[in-house]
Amino acid sequence: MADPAPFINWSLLALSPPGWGSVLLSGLINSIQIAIGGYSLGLLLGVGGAFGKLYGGPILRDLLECYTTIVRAVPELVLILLLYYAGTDLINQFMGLAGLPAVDISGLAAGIFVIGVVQGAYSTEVLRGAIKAVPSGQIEAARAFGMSPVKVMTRITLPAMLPYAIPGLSNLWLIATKDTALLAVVGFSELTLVTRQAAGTTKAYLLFFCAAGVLYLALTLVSNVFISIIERRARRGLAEAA
Amino acid sequence: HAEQIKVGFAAEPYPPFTSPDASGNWEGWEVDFQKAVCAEAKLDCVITPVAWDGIIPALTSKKIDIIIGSMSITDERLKTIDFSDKYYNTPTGVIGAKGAKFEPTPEGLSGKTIGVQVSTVHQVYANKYFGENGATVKEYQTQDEANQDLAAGRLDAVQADSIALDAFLKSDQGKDCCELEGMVKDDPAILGAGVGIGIRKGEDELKGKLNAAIKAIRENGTYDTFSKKYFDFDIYGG
Amino acid sequence: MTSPAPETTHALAFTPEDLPTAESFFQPHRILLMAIFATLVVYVSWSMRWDWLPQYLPKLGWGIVVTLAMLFSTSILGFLLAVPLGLVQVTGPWPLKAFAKTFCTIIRGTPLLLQLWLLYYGLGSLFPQFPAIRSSFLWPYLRESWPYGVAALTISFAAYEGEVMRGAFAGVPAGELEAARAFGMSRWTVFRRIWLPRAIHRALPTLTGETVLQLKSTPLVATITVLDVYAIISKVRQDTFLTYEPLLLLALIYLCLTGILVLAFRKLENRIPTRGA
Amino acid sequence: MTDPAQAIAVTDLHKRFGPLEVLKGVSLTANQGDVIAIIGGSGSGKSTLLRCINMLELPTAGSVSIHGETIAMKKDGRGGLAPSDRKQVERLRSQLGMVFQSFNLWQHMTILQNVIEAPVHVLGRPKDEAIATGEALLRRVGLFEKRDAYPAFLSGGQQQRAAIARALAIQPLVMLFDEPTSALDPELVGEVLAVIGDLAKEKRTMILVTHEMKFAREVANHIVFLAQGKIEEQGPPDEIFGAPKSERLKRFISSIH
Amino acid sequence: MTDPAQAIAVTDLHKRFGPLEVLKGVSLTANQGDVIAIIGGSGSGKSTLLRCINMLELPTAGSVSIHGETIAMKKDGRGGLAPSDRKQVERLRSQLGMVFQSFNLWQHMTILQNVIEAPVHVLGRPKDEAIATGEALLRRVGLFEKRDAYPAFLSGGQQQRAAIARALAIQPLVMLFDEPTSALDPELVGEVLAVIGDLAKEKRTMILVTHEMKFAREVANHIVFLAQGKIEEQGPPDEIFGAPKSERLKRFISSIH
Ligand SMILES: Nc1ncnc2c1ncn2[C@@H]1O[C@H](COP(=O)(O)OP(=O)(O)OP(=O)(O)O)[C@@H](O)[C@H]1O
Ligand SMILES: Nc1ncnc2c1ncn2[C@@H]1O[C@H](COP(=O)(O)OP(=O)(O)OP(=O)(O)O)[C@@H](O)[C@H]1O
Ligand SMILES: [Mg+2]
Ligand SMILES: [Mg+2]
Repeated sequence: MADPAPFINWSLLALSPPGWGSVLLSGLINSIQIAIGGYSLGLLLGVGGAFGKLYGGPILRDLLECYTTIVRAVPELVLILLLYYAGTDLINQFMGLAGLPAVDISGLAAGIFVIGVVQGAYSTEVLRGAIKAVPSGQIEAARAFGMSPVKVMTRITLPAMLPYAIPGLSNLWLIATKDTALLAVVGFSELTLVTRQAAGTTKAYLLFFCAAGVLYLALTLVSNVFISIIERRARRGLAEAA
Repeated sequence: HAEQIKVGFAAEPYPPFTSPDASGNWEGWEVDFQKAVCAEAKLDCVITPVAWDGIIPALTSKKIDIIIGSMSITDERLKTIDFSDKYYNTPTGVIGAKGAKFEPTPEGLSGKTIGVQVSTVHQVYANKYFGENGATVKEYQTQDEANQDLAAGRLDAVQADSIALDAFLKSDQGKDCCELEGMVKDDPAILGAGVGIGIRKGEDELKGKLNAAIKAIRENGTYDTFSKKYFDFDIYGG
Repeated sequence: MTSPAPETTHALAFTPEDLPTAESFFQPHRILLMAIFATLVVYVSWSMRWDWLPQYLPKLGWGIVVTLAMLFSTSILGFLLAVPLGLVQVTGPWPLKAFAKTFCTIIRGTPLLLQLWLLYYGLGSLFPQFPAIRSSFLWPYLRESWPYGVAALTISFAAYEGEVMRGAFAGVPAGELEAARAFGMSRWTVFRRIWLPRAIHRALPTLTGETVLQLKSTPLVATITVLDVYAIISKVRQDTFLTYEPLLLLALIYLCLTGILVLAFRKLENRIPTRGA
Repeated sequence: MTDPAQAIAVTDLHKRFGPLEVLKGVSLTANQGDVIAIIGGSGSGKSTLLRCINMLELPTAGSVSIHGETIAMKKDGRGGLAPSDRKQVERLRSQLGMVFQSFNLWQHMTILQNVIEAPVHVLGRPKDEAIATGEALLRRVGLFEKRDAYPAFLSGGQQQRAAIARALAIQPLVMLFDEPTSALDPELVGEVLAVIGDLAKEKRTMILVTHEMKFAREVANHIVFLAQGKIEEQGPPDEIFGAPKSERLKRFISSIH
Repeated sequence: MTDPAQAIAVTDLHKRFGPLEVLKGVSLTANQGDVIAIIGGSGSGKSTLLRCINMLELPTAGSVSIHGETIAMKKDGRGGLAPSDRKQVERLRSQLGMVFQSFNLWQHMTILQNVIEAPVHVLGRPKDEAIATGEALLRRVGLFEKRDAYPAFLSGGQQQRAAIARALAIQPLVMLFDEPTSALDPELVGEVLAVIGDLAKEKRTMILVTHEMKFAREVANHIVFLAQGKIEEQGPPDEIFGAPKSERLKRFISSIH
C-alpha cells in the first residue's frame, strides 16, 4: 500500500463528526427499539397463539399450526421481505376496504411488525410447551376453588409456567436482537445497515464491522446478566433443576 | 399546507449523488436537487432511504412516494412505474484495475469478470453486450460493493454511471487501485434517455408538478448553482 | 452464555414432530380448510403474474442446487468443527476450554449477517494488499464469493452446534464410558466407538433443528453475490418488478426443502430408537 | 330435595367415559356435621363421584345440590350435561374445600400465598384479613414457620397439611378429601390424619375417599361402600365394618385386613 | 508372587480419596477356579477394591498382578500411583470381565452389538466369529430373541444378563461383579443370580461383591469380609457364616438375617 496512514484509524469511531460513533450508537438504539418492540409484540402473539393452540377450536388450532409451521420453516430473511412489502400493503388495503385513510407506516413500526410476527410464532411454541409443563393438578385445584377461566390463566397458569418458559424466552430475546440485523436488507437504519454505510463511505470495513460486532456482543452479554437474574427469580419455587 | 412526500433512494453511499455523512445526514448532488425541486413544487419532502433492490416495490406498495435515486428512464421500468422528465444524463463508463489496459467493448472484456449494480440499466447492458460475449457479469446490491470488489481484486471491471465512477476514482481508495478504461457504446433502448424521478402510475398531477419544478429550477439558475458545487461540466446532458 | 435449551431449538425450527400424519388430513374441518386453501391457490395463480416462471425455471433449479450445496457443505464442515469445540469444553485443558467458550460466545452473540460481511468485505479487502496472497494458489478461490459464504456459515454452525455437542458429551453416562475402559479400550477407541456415537445419538434431535436453522440462514449468502435460490428470486424481482409472486414462490420452495430435510432426519433418528424422551 | 340442612345432595348420578360407565346412578346425602367416608376397590368410581360433586368432572345424568341449591345443568348435545350457568358453578365451588391426593399446591407461590389466594382472588376478602386467617390456619396445621417457603421445599406430609389449610381458608361448607394420604410415605401419613381427625372432632362436614379403613372407622359417622359404580352398602361404621351384609363388602373388608 | 496359577493377586493395596483412606492395606489372592465373594457394610470399600483391580480406580500404594503379570506403576507426583504403561493396563483389562451394578450397557448399540464390541474392537477378532460366539452367549443367558433390541427396551434383569454376556464375550480370565443385582427389582434378582450360579458351577474364576448372603454362601468357595478398609476375616463360607470369629463379622451377619 502506498498509503502510509496508520493501519487502524480509531478517530473514525469518535462520537462527534467526523467520527461515526454517534451514528453507530443511534443505529444500536434503533436496533434495540425494534428488538424490544418486536419481542413484546411477539410475546403478545405468543400468549394468544399458545392459548389458542391449547384451548382453541379445531379451526383456530389449524390456522395457528400453519402460522407457526410457515414461520419456522421459511428463512427469516424471506419472511422479512414478504412481511415488509406485503404486510404493510395488506394493512393499507384493508384500511381502504374499511373506508379508512391509508395509515402511514413508519420504518420503525414496520420493523417491529415484521420482527414481531416472526417472534410470535416462536413464542407460541415456547409458551405452549411451558404451559403444557405446568402440572394439570395445579390448574384443576384452581378450578376447584371456584376461579373463573380468566383468573385461572392470570393467577395460576401464566405465573406457574414462567420458570419453564424463561430459558426459551431468553433465547428468543437474543435472537430478536440479532434478527434486527436482517432489516438491513430492506434499508432500515439499524446498526448493521449504518455500519455498512459508514464502512462504505470511509472504506474502513474491518474497523466498522468489528465495532458493530462488539456492540452486538455487549448487548448479548448485558442481556445475559439480566436473564440470569430473572431466571433465578423465576425458579425460586422449583426445588431442583427440572 | 403541503402534503408529505416520501422521497426514496438507495440507502447506500452513491457519491457524489447521495451519501451519508458522519452525523447520519445525507448529502450530495441529488439531495440538493431534491431539496430544490421540492421547494419549487411546494412539496413537503422527507428523505427516506430504502434498499435499492426493493425500491420499485417500495414505490408501488406506497412505502415511498417518489424515487430520486439516479434511476434511468427505461422502457422496461415504464411498464411498472412512471417517470418525470429527465433531470440529468451522463454517459456510461467502465473502470478497471490500474495498468490492466482493455477496451470497454465486448471483445475487450471477453473472459473478464465485470461488476454492475442490480436493477440498473448497467446490469441489463452488461449482460447483453458483455455477458453474452464471454464475460462473467457479477451483480451487486449496491454500487459501493462493486467498487469495493474491484479494489479487492475480485473483479476485473466495473460498469456504471461515469460520474459515480469518477467520484470513486477520485477517492483515496480509487486513486490507488483503479482507472477509467473508457465509455461504452451507447444503446438508448437500454441505457435510457437520462435519469428521471420515479412516480407511481396514474399520479399525473404530481408528475405535472415535478416536471414544472424541474423546468423552473433549470430556468431560474438554481440547478446550475448547486451543480457547480459538484461538477465542472453540465450534468444535464444533451 | 445461556446455552440454548434443546426445547428452544425445537421451537425455532421445524422438527419431525411437526409433520402431519396422513390420516390427520381427513377430518371434516381440515377438508374444509384445505378446500378454502385450494381456492386461494387457484385464485392466486389466476390473478397473479406467473408468466416469468418458465424462463427462470432452469436458473431456479440451479439456485436450489447451490442452496443445498451450501447447506450440506457448511453443516458437515461445521459439525466436524463442533465436535472438538464441544469436546474440549468438557475435557480439554483450560486454554482450549476458554478458547472454545469464547469462540462460541462471540459467534452466538453477533448476527450472522454481520459476520458474513466482516469476512467478505472486511477480511476479503485485506487479502489483495498482500502480494504473497495475491500470487498464491489460493487467490483464485479468494476472488470468489462462495468461500466466504461457506466460511461464515460453517463457523456459525460450528458455534451453535458446539454448544449442543458440549451438552451431549457431558450427558453421556459416566458408567458407559467406564464400562468401555473396563473392557480395555484405549482412549481413542472409547471416543470413537462409545463417546462420540453416543453423544451424536443424544444430540440428533437437536441437530435436526439446528440443520433446519442452517437452511434458513443460507439465503444470507446472496448478499455477498452467491447465486443461491434466494439470489435468483431477487433477480426475478428486480427484472420483473413483481413484489409478491417471486417471494411467495420462494417461501414455498423453502417450505418444501424444510419438509424434505425433516423427513430425512426422522428416518435417521428412527434408526436408533430411544425410549421415553 | 332442596333442603338447606343438606350440605350436599347427589341424586341418581351417572358418569360415563366413552364406552365405560363409571357411575351407574349414585345418590348420596351429607347433612351438616356429617363425616362421610367413601370406600371401595380401585376403579370403583370413588374419585369420579367426588369430582362430580364440584363439577371437575361433568356428570352424564343426575343432579347435585349444595346447601339446598341445585346446580343448573343443560344437555350439551353430545349426550352429556354441562352447567348452564358458569358463574353459579364457580360460586358453589368456592364453598367446597377440595384436598387432592397429590396436594396440587401452586408451586410458584409460597405456602401463605397459596392459602390466601382463593380468599383474596375468588371471595374478594381484604388481603390483610386473609393473611391473618391464613396464618392462624397454618399455625393450626403446624406450618406457621414454613409460611414463606415454596411447596417444593416441603415434605409430602407438610405439603398435604398446607393443602388442607388452603382448603379451610375459604371457610368451606364441606371439605372434600380424595385419598389425602395415599401419596405419602408411611411415616408421614400420621401427621395428616391427625389434622383431619381434629377437623372431624369439630363436626365439620366432610366427605372423604380413603383407603385407611381404621381411620375411616374412627372419624366417619357414615360409610359408603362403592362397587362397580353403585353404592353397594352404606351405614354407620360399626355396621359396615362389624356386620357387613353384602358378599362384595365382606370380601373387600377381609382383603384389607 | 508372580505365579501364573494365581489369576489375581492384590498386595497391600491402599487407596485414599483426599483425607479419607478407604483401603488400608488389602491383600487378596484368587487362584484359577476360585469364586470369591466380598462382603461388608456399606462404605467399607468393596467397590473400591474391585475397581482397583482393573485400575478404574488408581491405588495410592500396593500392587496388582493379573495372571502373574504385575501392573507396572509409577509415582504420579501427587502422592499416588499411575500406570507406567497404558498399553499394558489396556491389555490386562481386556482379560477381566466386569459387570456393573447399573449394567452400563451402551445405549446406542443393540444387545448383540454390545456383546461383540470388545471382541471386535479391542481384541481384534473377526466380526462373524464374534457374532457366532456372541449369539451363543446370548442364547445361554436366555436373550437370543432380544439380540437386536436396544438396551432401553429391556427389563433390568434382562439388561444385567446382557451385561454378563458382554463380559463373557471377551473370554475373560476372571469375572468381576459389583453388586450385580442390587439395582434390580426383587422379582428380577433370581434370573440374574441363576446365570451367575451357572458360571460358578463351571469353575469360572470370579470375584463378586454382593449383599445376597445366601447366594454368596452357595456359590463362593471363599468369603472375604471387608470392614473399614481392611480384611477383617476371610475363609470358606461355612466358617465365615457358621462360625464367625470377629465381633464385627458376628454383628454384620446378625444384622442381615
Ligand atoms: N378422565 C377419564 N377418562 C377415562 N376414564 C376414566 C377417567 N377418569 C377415570 N376413569 C376410569 O373410571 C374408572 C373409575 O375411576 P376412579 O378414579 O373414579 O376410581 P377410584 O375408585 O377413585 O379408584 P382408585 O382407588 O384407584 O383411585 C376407572 O376405570 C378409570 O380408569
Ligand atoms: N470417587 C470417590 N471420591 C471420593 N470418595 C469416594 C469415591 N468413591 C468412593 N468413595 C468413598 O469411599 C468409601 C468406600 O466406597 P465404596 O464404594 O468402595 O464402598 P462399598 O463398600 O462399595 O459400599 P456400598 O455397599 O454402599 O456400595 C465411601 O465412603 C465412599 O463415599
Ligand atoms: Mg381415586
Ligand atoms: Mg459399592
